Amino acid sequence: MSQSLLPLGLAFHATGVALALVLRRQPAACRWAAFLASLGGSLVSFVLGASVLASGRSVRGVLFANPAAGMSVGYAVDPLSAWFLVTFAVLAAPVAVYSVGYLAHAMPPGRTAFVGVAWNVLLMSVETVFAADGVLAFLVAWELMTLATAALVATDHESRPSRRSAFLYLAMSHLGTGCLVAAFFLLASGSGSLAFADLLGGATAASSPWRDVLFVLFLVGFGVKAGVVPLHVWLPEAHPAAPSNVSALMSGGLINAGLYGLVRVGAGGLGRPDPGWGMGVLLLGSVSAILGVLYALSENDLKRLLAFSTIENGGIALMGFGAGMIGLAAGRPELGALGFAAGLYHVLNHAAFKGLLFLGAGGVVAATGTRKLEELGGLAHRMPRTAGLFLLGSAAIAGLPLLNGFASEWLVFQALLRGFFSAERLTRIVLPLGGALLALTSALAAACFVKAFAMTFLARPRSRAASEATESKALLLAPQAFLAAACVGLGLFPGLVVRVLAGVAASLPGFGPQDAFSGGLAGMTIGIPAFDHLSPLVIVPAVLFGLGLAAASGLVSARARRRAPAWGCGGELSAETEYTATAFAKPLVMVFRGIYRPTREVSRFESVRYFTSEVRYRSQIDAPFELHVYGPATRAVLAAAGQLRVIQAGSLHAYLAYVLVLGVILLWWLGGLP
Amino acid sequence: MIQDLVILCAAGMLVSVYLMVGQKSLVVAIRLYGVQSLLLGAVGIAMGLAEHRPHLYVTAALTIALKAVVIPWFLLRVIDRVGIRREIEPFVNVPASLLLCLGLTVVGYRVSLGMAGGSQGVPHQVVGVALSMVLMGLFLMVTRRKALTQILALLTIENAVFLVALGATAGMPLVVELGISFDVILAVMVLGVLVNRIVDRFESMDTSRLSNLRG
Amino acid sequence: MTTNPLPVALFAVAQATGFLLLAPLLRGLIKKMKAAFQLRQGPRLLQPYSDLAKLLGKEPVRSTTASWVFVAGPRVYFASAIAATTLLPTIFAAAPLEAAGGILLLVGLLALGRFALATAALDTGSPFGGMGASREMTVGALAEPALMLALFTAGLSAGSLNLGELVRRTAERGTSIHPGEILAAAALFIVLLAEAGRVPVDNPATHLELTMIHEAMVLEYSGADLALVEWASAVKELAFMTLLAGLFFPIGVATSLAPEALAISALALLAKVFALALMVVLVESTNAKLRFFRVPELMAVALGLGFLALAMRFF
Amino acid sequence: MNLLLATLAAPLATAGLGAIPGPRRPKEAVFLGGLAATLALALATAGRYLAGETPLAFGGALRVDGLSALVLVLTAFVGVLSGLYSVGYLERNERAGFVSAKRRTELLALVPAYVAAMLLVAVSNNLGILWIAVEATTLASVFLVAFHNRDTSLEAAWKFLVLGSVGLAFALLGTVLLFASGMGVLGEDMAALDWTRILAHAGALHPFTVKLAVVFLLVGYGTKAGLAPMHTWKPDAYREAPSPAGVLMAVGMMNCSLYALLRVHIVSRAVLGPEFSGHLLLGLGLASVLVATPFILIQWNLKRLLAYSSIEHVGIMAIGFGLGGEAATLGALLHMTYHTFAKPVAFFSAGTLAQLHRSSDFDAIGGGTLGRTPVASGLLLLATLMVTGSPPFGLFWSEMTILKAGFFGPHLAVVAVFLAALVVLFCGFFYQVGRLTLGPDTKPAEPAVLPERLDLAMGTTLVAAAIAVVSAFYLPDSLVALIRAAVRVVEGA
Repeated sequence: MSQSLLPLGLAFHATGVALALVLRRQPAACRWAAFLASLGGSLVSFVLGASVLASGRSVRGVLFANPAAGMSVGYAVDPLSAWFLVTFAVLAAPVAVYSVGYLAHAMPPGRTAFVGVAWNVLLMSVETVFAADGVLAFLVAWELMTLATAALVATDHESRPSRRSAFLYLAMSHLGTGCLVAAFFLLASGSGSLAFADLLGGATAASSPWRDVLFVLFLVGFGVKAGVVPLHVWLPEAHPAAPSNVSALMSGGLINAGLYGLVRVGAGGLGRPDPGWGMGVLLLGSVSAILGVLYALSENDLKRLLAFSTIENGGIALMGFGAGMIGLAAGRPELGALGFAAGLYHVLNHAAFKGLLFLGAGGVVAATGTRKLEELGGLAHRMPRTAGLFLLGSAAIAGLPLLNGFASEWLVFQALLRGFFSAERLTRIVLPLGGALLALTSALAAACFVKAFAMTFLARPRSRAASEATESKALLLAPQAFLAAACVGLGLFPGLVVRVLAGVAASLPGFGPQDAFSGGLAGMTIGIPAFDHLSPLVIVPAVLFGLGLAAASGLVSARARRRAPAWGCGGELSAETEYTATAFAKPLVMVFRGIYRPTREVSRFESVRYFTSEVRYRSQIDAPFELHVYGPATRAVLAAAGQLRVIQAGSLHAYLAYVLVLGVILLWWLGGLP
Repeated sequence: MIQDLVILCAAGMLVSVYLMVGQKSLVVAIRLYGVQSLLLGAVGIAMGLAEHRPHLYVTAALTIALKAVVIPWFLLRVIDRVGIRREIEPFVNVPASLLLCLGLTVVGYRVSLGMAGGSQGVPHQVVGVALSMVLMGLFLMVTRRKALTQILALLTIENAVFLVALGATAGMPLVVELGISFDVILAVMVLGVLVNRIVDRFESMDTSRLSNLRG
Repeated sequence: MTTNPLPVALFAVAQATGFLLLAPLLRGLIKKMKAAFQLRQGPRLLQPYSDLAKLLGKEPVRSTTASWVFVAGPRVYFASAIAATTLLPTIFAAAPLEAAGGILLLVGLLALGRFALATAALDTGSPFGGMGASREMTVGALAEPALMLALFTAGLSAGSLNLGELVRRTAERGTSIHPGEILAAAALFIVLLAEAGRVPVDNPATHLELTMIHEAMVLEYSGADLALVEWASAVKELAFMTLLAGLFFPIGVATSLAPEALAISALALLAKVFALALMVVLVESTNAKLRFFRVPELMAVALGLGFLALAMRFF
Repeated sequence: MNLLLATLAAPLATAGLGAIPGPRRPKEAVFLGGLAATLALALATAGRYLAGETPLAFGGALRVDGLSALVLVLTAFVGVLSGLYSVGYLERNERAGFVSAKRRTELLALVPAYVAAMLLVAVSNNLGILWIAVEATTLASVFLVAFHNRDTSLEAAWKFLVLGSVGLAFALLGTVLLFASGMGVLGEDMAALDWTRILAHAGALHPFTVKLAVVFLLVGYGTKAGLAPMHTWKPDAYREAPSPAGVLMAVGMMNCSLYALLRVHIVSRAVLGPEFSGHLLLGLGLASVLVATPFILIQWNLKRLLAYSSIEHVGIMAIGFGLGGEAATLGALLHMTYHTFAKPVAFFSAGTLAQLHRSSDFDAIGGGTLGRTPVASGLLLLATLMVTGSPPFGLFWSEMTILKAGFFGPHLAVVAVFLAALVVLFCGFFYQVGRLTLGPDTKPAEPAVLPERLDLAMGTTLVAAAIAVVSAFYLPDSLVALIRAAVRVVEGA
């Protein structure tokens, strides 16, 4: 029965494609058909993943074959794949429901069918990526995923940013895919087999002379999709450009494809990793986390802010993986398991809260028509439910206790600190430092999301649109509620998640069952004897007790009846006098100006000498990698191409000369003496 | 003794190409091509005598009739019609061209040394001459501007090929040769037609002006 | 530690209440000592209690622009402080709710409080609230890594990140005079100053809004709301001092429930907290408040100390 | 009558009838009927081969083995597509009001003639006949390049003819030298130039002479195939030739020249071992892919873009053959097949855009065509996906097969460069097509732009697209059998 699950799920999506095409003339019907089909597909893949996680036994089969090339596309769902399938389904299912409501008023009816088709193709390919059992199946799905995503990003192709970011995404992805093709075939040239079972079992690469090259190729190939700095440039462009439902899926679901690959190769897939690899991944993770959150903090476009925070969370997961690889390299599989479990847990949590936040943002954008924080504000009055859910999401992503963000970051901390006991001198100092960086990251994330939430929902509306916004429909709110519930549940019962993860970790090559961590309903415990443990349920009563006391204070005090305008130092407070998003981030921007390198210009206008009548202030932070790496590179390539134009300058004589030169060269190369 | 005759004619053809490179008058160039074709015919006859292959006479006759008479006549007519008689400044001036052609001859001969050794080895002079003629013909096409010169150069290359066919292999199968010659004539006709069209259109036979298609 | 829920609950409630009752006293004590340093009479020791009582009695007036977030802020802040206290070992070498988690959970709860208050502060639409929130988050963001490094040093040297376990182990090992841990303690002390809004980071006594951080953030609060905020802040300060004392100077901590042992450790704790309060007073009276953009440098010092501590302890 | 001769006679007869001026409908009927008959006969011939016999004619001068059968079928297939599109193309021109009966006669005569010549290439077992046939294709196509009789068409035709003739002269020299290398063993009769005989006496040929011959043959036929650096005529010719002729050049002619190259390759490996011609092909192929890359990045004309894409693809196939070995050869032949299916879609949709905008220059067409001509633009995007080797379309599979074989083989550096070039090419192609089709409609409802309608040409494009898409998932067993047979021929197994 479980053999037929994956084909069944894909069949659902295929049906979605077909129905979307058939019903393209009736947008409403088309919406429902396409996205209910995708919902069905997600549910099926969830069941598949859950069953594999429960039983611990892999499910395999064949999807389709190209007889001419003698190539076939098969699938094998092992616990790791299952974990990612479940993660993806948890996000994709609610987003599908959301899409039905969202497209209704956010998408021109003519494009509904297109979105429905591309969406289902995308889900199909992503699920295949996680389930692929060999290089070719993987590459096909990987490419389809890229193309479908690019198509969705370019949905609104009349706007230049969408086109540009779609192309940027395509180009970067193909850079990555190129690396992957090279890596896979190089790896396969050793064993001759293209099945992951043979390739990524660890043995093949262990004997390969290209080990380090392979790892770097894989790191680049998967890193592009995972949005690892400095390969992230496409992400903050593409994610906001797409429709919000797609953004949610991209941020919460698609970067997981890259992370999935990194786990496959990092967790023993290429044999026991070198310590250097682990260090490198940890370093990349930290850099991505810090830079991601810093740029998110300085961002005033709600969706771009969320996109940058995606880079941050990918980085946090990578820190976990890096710690795991270091542990594995040190010959301590239990520590490796801890690191990878932490990263995987965070991937799941990120899917939940980032999905929630993007859906909320989508509701806000749909209601106000703007993404600029400076034009929002005051929505807590107009959209209370959205506000509440968004606040919960913000708290979760900021890693605050009782929510899932805290649980997985806690586990990452454990991975970093436990690794400390095992490894040699260098790692003894590097790992806790990683811990400090993680602390900085989550603190900055808290600041960032205070800004994101408050500037969007609190105080006075800063624009007409914001003051006239209306609450989202139930069809949009229900999925957010679901994801919010997931955030709470995953935060309150980490023990259960960790128990599943122990199974996943044990299934990875080079691991096997270990007792680095254990979990139950009560909570999770690290190390023997208990190095540390976390059971949020225990602290809940304390918090409730505190809240109770606070409420009780209301009994003794006079009831709050009066409302008065806030004190404006004698002046009248208005939307103009509010603290702006830019101002909120200013102190941290100043503190980290070494990284931001903001360009600021203050221009004073003096009506009378010594009397400034007006001050204009402009501050701008431009993306360093685009500015200093990719921009010049692109220009150089195009310039070179332009130079080569002379080859084809239209002169027949030149063309003939090529032939003459070639002939002379070849004849000379032939030599004369036999 | 006949071998020497063959080699002599081959050398003569080589000289004719050098003369083509060495001057600019189109009429002279055409005449030189005629002479060259005559020598080629002579090679054919000589080989026919040597190897007792009657069909070589046919080939030779055909060669002389077509290449020494018909084609030159046709080309001269084109010139008269167009009214252009001299090659304007070539891309490489004459002395330099001659030096480069010497180099090309060296290349050709160097390669042809490989032939001599083989058990069924063929006289490498003939191949050497042919290869140098091919390269020099191509060189002419590269450096000369007039469409007509390029046609002549092309025909020179064709002659070089036939020189190998006659002098080194004592003739290809007759059917093939007939087919080939027929194709060559057709090619020349088509080229001529195109030249006429080009001249009508551009009032010039200078192909270096045909450079609007770039990139 | 016991696992039977009832005693645990009682223990927790008792400890939380203890913190709630003693926290204002610490405030009063510090004010009094400061006054003494400045050769002033100063308010009486129990003044904070009366202040709280007065505030609790008053009706809170709220901004017209404020939403439910504004109301929720102080309450969550208060609750998180209460919850934090239950994770600390005080006079007995175990924390009431140490089953919940350790250092990381403690830091998380404090972060939760900060998050709630900063968010709420932005709800009034008053620029001061925004300014305060922004600065609070900035300082908090910079303080957290230093705090972590300091706590890691203690935790890793003891081999557990769980406060109860940690204190027990340090207690049976006896106080270490390892320079690494002294540096860590110093780092933690600086963080304490920042978290408690003390000079040189912040000035609790100022009335010039532009220089405020914490005070600016809560400027719009009044009545019971304000009371909750003030009380929670006091609890937080006391909690930090207890933590500092418990982690690095576990002298006299009772490892058994014997009454005399408890008495001794209670006295010891009081002495330690008093000493810390004295240090705070010394710092406050001998330093001027730093310009806000100099604060990061101070935090960098703390971070450096923490890192150095770790390095010295384990490299 | 001999089936093989019938296969060749059918298009010739069609050409002859096409040359006779006459009323439009019957002419077109004859034209399409003739090409359809050609395809049917070609399929029959291939069927004969699969049935186990080897169709011969003229005492073995014409001979059909696996490779010939494959190329024969593919060429006839393209012939039919091109024929259908030609009729639609003329219809459109009439709608636009610029076409003369003379032009129609010219097209209806030249297309089948061209097809006939290509079929002759595919079945010739004799070096000399091969050369004559290739020359014939050149002469037939020259007038197709000059079809529009614009200044630029004359220029393109002239370059095409001169470069082609030089190439053919080289090929002829190579042929003669190959013949010379076998003096005495091959004999003097017609059959002396048959592959079969040459291969039979491979051991007795003079190696150095063969080397010399192979060099000239590869350069010569490489010119016709458009391998760099002899590719220079391609962009000009493709831009000027009408789309139906363009597709014949881009697919049919390319397959036929590759066929010639392969025959040479086979002889060379029989005499000299696989390295010599293999490395030459590898070098020329890599050069072609690398040359195509920058020009796709900076391209300004839609049809030239396609030309560079076909330079890229011929390079890919050359690399595949050059790498050698079962897998790589299979990949290359598969690539040839799928390219034959995919390229027409690109050419036809591009041709429609060009015809509706009366130019194939990007500036003239302007951006956002998806708004003006949704069907053609959509098909162009689809074709782009296919041509750039995106899954699940066929060329992805063949490219993967070649890459796999390459990474498994000794030429890692070459394959790495090749892969990098493929990535850049993909981006470049998508950039160009993207800026053409996507974006706001820059010239909405401009009178100069003809309205898009579902005419014959568009129908043909749709059919071609359907075939291309289906072929990715399902190839008829007989075709697969042909491909495998061709692999056996090339691998000499």
